[in-house]
Amino acid sequence: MVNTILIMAGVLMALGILLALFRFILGPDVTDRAIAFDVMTVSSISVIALIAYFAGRVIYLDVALVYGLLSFLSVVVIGRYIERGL
Amino acid sequence: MSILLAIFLGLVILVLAGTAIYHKNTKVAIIAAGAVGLFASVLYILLAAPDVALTEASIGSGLSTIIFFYVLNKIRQTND
Amino acid sequence: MTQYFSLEFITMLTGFLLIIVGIWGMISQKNLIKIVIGFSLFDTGLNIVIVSLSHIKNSTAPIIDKAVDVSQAASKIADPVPQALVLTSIVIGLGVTALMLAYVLRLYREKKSLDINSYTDLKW
Amino acid sequence: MEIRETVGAAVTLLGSVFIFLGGLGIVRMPDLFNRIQAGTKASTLGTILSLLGLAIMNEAWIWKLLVIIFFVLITNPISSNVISRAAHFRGTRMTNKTVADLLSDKNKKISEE
Repeated sequence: MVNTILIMAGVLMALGILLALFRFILGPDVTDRAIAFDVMTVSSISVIALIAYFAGRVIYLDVALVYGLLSFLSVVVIGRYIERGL
Repeated sequence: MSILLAIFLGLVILVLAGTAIYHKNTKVAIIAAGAVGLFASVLYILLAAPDVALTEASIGSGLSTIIFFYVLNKIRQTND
Repeated sequence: MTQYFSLEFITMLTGFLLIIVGIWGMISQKNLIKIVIGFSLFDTGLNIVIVSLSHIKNSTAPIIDKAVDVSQAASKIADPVPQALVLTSIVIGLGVTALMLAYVLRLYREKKSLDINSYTDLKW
Repeated sequence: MEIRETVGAAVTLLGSVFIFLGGLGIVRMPDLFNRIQAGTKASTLGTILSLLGLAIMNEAWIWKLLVIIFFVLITNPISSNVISRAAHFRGTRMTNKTVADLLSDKNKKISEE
């Protein structure tokens, strides 16, 4: 019961990543791609947490912690580069 | 179940690598290379290597993109 | 048939295809920054191949805590040696990428061009 | 015991639905600023709900999951703010249905009053 619901959640997260990838390929400008990259990063945090639940190891959550801390840095650098210069 | 997730991540990685090679805009290619590092990190977690995944998430996806954009900024300043 | 449908084989295939894409980008693109991006993809693919060698079926991470007991750790965990090697390799790959980008910057300041066909000083 | 795990799994499923809706919004919306709106807000709420569901299911992991939720809640609006500011100063075209643009020069006096 619980495993079935969590597998359905994982499938929905994978579909979200797939739609963001679609916008990444299709998007007309650099900023669209940056936003798609951001959505893919935030969705990956949830996928990592699900993998950590199915594996039963608490140590996998550290990777999600590093994602949450450092993922915004590259997006900030992209935005500052587009705006006027680093 | 993890095999299907590995197939999905592999397809996403290959599509992003093709985008990184063949797109004309250099900035889009750099962001696509960063996204390849991101999904490679999820693949490392599936392969039971969380330490490698930690390093890849911080270096391959974060710091590498920052270095590429730093060099692009230096090139743009040289033109002025 | 069933050995082709395992996690190790699929990730190894992904790594080799990524290596092919990276080499093709290095030898076919004309932009200098695109060549460095192709090298970066090549590096990532090589690391995926080496890590996929360390995974045995249903193995878990080689870190001992409450979930993995010490007495039966040797039969449950993955091989930690390729992971340590890849951990070094990622950092060295970042260093090599930074060095190549420094060369790109110096070349651009010499000739104001990013095209590989305009650097023909060593041809005769 | 069983009820608590089922409730946690249902919260995780709700969060994944929000992540899917964020991806759908980023494909379907007409211009860049609507895409930022849909993508960032929906995916942030979805991630927070799915991590909260895992925290309900497994009470030994609750502090680490709360720290991750805190970091996502802080860092995700910063990145979307920087991207939307850069896109606005770069002169990205908006869709025809846009009502108010408080950052442009024509409306600056209205926003200061």
